[in-house]
Amino acid sequence: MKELQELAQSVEQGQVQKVSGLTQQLLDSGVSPQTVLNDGLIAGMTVVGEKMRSGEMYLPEVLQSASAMHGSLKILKPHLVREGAQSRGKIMVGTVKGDMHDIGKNLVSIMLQGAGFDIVDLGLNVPPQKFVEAITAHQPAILGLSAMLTTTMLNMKTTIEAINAAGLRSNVKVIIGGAPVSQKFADEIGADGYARDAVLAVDKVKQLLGVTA
Amino acid sequence: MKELQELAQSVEQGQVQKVSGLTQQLLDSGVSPQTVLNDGLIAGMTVVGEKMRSGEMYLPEVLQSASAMHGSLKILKPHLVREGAQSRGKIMVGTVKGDMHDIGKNLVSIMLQGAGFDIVDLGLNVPPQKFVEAITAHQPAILGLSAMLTTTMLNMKTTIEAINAAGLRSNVKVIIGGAPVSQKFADEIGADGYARDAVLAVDKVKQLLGVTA
Amino acid sequence: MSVSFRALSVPDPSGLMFGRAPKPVSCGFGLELGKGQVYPELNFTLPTMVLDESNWAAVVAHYEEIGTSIQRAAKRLKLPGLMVEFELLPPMTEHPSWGAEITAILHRHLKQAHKDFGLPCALRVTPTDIRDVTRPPDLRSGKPVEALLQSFEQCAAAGADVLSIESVGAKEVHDEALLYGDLDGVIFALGVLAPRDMDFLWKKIVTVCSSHKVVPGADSACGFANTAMQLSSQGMLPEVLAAVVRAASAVRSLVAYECGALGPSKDCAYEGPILKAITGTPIAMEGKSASCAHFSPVGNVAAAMCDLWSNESVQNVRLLSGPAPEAYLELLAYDCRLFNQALKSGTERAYQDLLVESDVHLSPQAYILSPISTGRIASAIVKESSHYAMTLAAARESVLILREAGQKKELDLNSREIEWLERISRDLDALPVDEQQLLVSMQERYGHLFSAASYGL
Amino acid sequence: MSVSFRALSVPDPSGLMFGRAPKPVSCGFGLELGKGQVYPELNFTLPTMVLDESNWAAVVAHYEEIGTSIQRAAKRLKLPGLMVEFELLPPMTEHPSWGAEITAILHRHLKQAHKDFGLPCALRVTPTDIRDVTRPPDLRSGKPVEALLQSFEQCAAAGADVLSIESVGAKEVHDEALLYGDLDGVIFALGVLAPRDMDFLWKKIVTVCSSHKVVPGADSACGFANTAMQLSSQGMLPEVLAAVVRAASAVRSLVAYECGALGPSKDCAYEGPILKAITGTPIAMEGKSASCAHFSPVGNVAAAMCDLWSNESVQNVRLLSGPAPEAYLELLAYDCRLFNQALKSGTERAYQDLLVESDVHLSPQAYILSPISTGRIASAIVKESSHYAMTLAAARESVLILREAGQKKELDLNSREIEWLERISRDLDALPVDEQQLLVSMQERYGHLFSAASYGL
Ligand code: B12
Ligand code: B12
Ligand code: SF4
Ligand code: SF4
Ligand SMILES: [Zn+2]
Ligand SMILES: [Zn+2]
Ligand SMILES: [Zn+2]
Repeated sequence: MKELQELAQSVEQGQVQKVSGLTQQLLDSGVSPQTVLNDGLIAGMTVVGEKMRSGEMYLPEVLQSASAMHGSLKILKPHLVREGAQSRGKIMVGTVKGDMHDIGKNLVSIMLQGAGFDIVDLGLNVPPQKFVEAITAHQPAILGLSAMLTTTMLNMKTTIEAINAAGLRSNVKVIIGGAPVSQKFADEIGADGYARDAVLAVDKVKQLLGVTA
Repeated sequence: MKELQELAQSVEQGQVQKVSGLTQQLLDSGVSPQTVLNDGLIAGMTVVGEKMRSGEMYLPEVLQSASAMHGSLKILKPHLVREGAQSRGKIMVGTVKGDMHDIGKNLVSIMLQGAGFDIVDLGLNVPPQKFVEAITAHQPAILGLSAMLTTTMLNMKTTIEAINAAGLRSNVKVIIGGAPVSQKFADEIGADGYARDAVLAVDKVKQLLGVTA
Repeated sequence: MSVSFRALSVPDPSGLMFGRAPKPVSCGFGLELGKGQVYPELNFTLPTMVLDESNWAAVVAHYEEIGTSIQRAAKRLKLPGLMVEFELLPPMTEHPSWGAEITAILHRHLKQAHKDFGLPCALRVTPTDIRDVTRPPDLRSGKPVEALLQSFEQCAAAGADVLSIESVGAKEVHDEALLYGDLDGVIFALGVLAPRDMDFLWKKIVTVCSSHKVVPGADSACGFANTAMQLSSQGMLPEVLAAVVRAASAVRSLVAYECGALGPSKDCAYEGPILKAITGTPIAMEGKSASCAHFSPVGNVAAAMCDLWSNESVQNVRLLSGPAPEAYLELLAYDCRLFNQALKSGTERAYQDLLVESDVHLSPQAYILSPISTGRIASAIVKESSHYAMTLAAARESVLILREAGQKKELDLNSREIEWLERISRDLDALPVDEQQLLVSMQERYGHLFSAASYGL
Repeated sequence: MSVSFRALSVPDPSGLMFGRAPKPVSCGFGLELGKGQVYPELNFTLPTMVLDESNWAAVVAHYEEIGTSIQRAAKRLKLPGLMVEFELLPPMTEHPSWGAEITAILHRHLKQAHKDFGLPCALRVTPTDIRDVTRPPDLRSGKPVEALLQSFEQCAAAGADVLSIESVGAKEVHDEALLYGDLDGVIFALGVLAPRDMDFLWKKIVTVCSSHKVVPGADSACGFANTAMQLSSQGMLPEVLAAVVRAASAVRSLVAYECGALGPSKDCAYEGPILKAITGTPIAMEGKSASCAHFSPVGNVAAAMCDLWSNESVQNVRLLSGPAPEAYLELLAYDCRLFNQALKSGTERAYQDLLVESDVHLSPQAYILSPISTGRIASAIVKESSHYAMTLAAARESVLILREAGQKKELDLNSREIEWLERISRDLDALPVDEQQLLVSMQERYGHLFSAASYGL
């Protein structure tokens, strides 16, 4: 559909006004909110993700696209709720205890939101117990842990152990990231996945949740 | 005793003829072979070890001293055996499977001999089973394993496991060395000690056997 | 503001040379910086491990091993001089006695080397700025601030010869502004907020230094400009933005000197050459030598004016040759031999040209680090008198430099970079002359991120 | 002996320059060596891990990761060209298909980089000389010999662009002789035994190369001269001995060229400059860039005449910046920019002087690597016509060079080094003119270590 393509393109170009306008227009013309979301917004953000990976788009441009998407989501949300549309999944993220690096984690959040996931961000310097409590409260499908220091990366292990001890490990998949960690480390501490960067993080989340597009 | 000091000094200077001559002279004058060994030869080689550590003696000079010592030992041995003198201990050394580096291991042997220990050298590229058989045959107090490759150092672990499996682990202490290994690695694989170089290897062996001088 | 810099200490860029600084620094065991020689500054950190009380013996063992290998390598390499930097990890600052304990260990090793073979050497100690554990950070009061000041005190007492920090005031705003490519926010953070925090913090550091007869080194805009450099090297930000942020960040780092810092600057402060041009003090730099710690487009040019040459940081892991810190010390030592041979044989200008020319045409971030660019940016800064105006001037000058370079085809900028350069230029031009005016709009946009009280506002 | 070198290809030492070789080599995807540019040669190996069938997937994953990071870094660094060396580990040679599989992986990554952004590049593959698993080694027959030749075949078929080896014939004697500081044994190993094995082995390698249109690279005297260098850097051997061994070892390495090798020489073959002077072919060298693999006293001077600049080897471990091979590629890339900028701006002589002068006065091993020393040793070699006489001449010339350097105070030799130099000189002078005469006495002393049949004796 031409209008949906235009919407996707406007998301890609980060045109906040135009995206909101088109969203309203599409809803008014009877297109389902789910279709607007999938074939307009998420389609646009998928291209954004690819362009970021290939180096054709810089972060401020990506964030501009994300803003445009958010504007549209504000309009869509009530309709989606009304129709009982399902979220693609809830992801919780946080930087582990002792670690004050959050730029990487923030990027991961943004890209996941762009891909249509709901995000709960616990911030940085998050102790294991706080992760445990938040899992109970928010029931995320996936928990993403970030660490940038060789001396805090082991707190990822501690966090997973705390989740285990609380009997919650089977409720939530855990993925990890950050400069010093690796797939090997993920295997060692019993995480379910690792991703090198924010774009690959989206792929990994989709893979774990069995989302295909 | 002046002659013993002279013997020690001649060992240090690597004077093969003189050392043999002095040995004979001392024995003839009624000095016990044990005393000649300890206060002459080993005393001399201890200085050699220190000078090697401090960089005052080069290896060819050390080997020259070792030759001098060997000449003397040839004379002393029958006397020592006759008196039932005890060896300071038997040490077995070898480079692990897959590894063809033996210079380091050879140096360790030489310095240990200089310190008065008996050496059984299994050579290089030694499979775990061969170590096990040789332990049974020779009953060494200590086994020294050498490895220089990051891909063969794990054969030290395999070797220790084989010794364990053969029920011999409590009979022999295991020390390890070689460029890629470390105290940490020694701890990980359950070795009893590690030494950075040949001089420290002697210290480590003495420490493990409770030899004080 | 105690001292204010109204003229360049090195007015002619041709006077900007590695190994020479108009205001040399003496420190530690007879180490003289800026007096005609370049020395290695060795950095290191812990490998992957738990850093807490339960594991403290293992932590100590690492620093002992590092100390031993420094002694060994310094002798083998016949080093003419050495700076060692101990950068604390956060828990070592939270527990000031921990940092002091490691300081004492490293001090002991250097003392031994000086005694055994006369090595001129010194120890730089850099506590972690832990004041941002809460969001918005409370930069002027509370436990972290107290611990940080205690850490300076105790490390000074334990044997530090130079104290430094990489302070983070205003980073909470800058991070966000950077990601959005918002120049208003970037300049506000660097020119309005950060200098206020620098002034607060550095007066305290200089006081500690005076009472312990320790050299107040300097600060690094790492959390600002290196973050931008990293993001650009990952393709997330345009290189021209990272270059402009670098230039603009020099002003907040300069505030340390206004408060009494004497240098040497921090290795990761690539704004160092600008600081050298203005203050005349020796600088530490790092480039290809720091590829163990981060990749950069300024591997050679970064060396052009250095007085210390550093590897930034490497874990104490074992390489095939030996401990990684020892391997990096060897690398630094050979690089320093080249600087010093050039100085000795009078070919330093030719060698500097090689270092500069080999990089500057390949990257805007490298281009603005040349002696000429450095001189221009430094001049633009000293012409102004408020930190805000200085910051804006530095940013604008760097835009001009890059634009001219593009026009002269000295720099190959692709169309996206050119677009961004013009966008940055427009944004900078639109900024108000009056910083109060900016404050109002920024409080609206970023007010939730920072506490005005932290900046005495 | 097929070709014999009776005159120098570069007669005047001032013609010995990095980046330029009279007989350039083209290989792989358009990589041209010796034609006016120096390129990085990246080396890497596995971290601590089991290397066998059960763990093969993990082995492959490492080389895939390395290949990916090479592509990424080559692009980021705008490399003008790249050589990658894959040095097999012993089990990969014992199982020739294993080495071939990794060769194919690396070949694929280079092909991709060439396709995506036009990187001129090539892959050097170096099987392990596994012929010495038995003692005394059987160098001419048996399973290891067959596996080794198979390894060359299969790697050539799988995408190697250059084949090399670090062969070990005569090492079984040389190791022992070296430890005892026995010059008779050293010269016998290097001048009598080793050339015979080189001749045997390299004729076979050149045949494999011809049939696969692969460049026959060269051999390295690593097992001889680098062992001596390591031992001397640990304080176990005098430096002058290591220097003399280096000079003498050039002859056995030259035999590869007599058999048809075309270069580039091996990075760890510090005898490379002598080979370049004689044969005119491009050489690979390593110095400070290889401090990850071994420490050396020749960190800068080693670069003076190189055409490829290498890091020797680093485990694929993660540093703070990224994978260690990527960090080292960055380092090499910046060093190469300096060479190339110097060549471009016509200041290569001045830069070479810095590289040479900064090292040569501090170590005999560095001193004999200067262009002038190189020229003298190379001249001494080509004046003789038997390998034995050539080896002896090289050793004697290096003694003369060092003695003169000491007398001119260009080199600060301590008394122990001077004593050793004179001892070496006397021992060399006492060697017979006739190699048969030496053979008899050596068979007596070292006969138990080597098999005469392995050398066709
Ligand atoms: C910016 C930065 C800072 C800033 C942080 C700002 C902030 N708000 O985050 C400041 C200045 C505050 C800082 C402070 C410190 N830092 Co810092 N910092 C960096 C730097 C330069 C860049 C990090 C960054 O933002 N990169 C950009 C983002 C986009 O990349 P990223 O974080 O890797 O994230 C990507 C992926 O990793 C992945 N990812 C990240 N998280 C997650 C999570 C999941 C679930 C998944 C799937 C993926 C994923 O996706 C992201 C996007 O693609 C790095 C250098 C480096 N080489 O990484 C050092 C670095 C991490 N810091 C280092 C150090 C030492 C420190 C300090 C201790 C310095 C000191 N002594 O004061 C303090 C520690 C503070 C603390 N308690 O944590 C060292 C760590 C060394 C070590 N021992 O481990 C580094 C490596 C620098 C170095 N080379 O030495 N730092
Ligand atoms: C000489 C040498 C060789 C010689 C070996 C000659 C011989 N007979 O030993 C030759 C040329 C044959 C050789 C071959 C190879 N080598 Co090699 N070799 C070296 C070198 C340069 C020096 C080793 C040496 O003799 N050092 C001198 C001695 C005195 O020191 P040491 O061995 O460390 O021993 C001391 C201590 O470690 C300790 N110690 C040693 N053993 C023990 C045991 C005990 C019980 C104790 C307590 C202490 C102890 O005390 C010793 C005396 O102080 C090293 C470089 C390096 N940095 O070490 C590479 C090195 C070990 N080799 C290496 C490689 C890659 C190889 C080859 C695979 C090359 C190839 N592709 O063909 C082959 C492998 C052959 C095989 N299957 O093992 C790499 C290993 C890399 C890796 N992945 O692990 C190294 C590190 C070189 C490098 N920088 O890349 N090598
Ligand atoms: S330069 Fe590197 S270590 Fe220093 S603070 Fe910045 S990121 Fe951290
Ligand atoms: S240079 Fe290094 S890697 Fe090459 S064979 Fe010699 S020791 Fe081994
Ligand atoms: Zn920094
Ligand atoms: Zn630093
Ligand atoms: Zn090599």
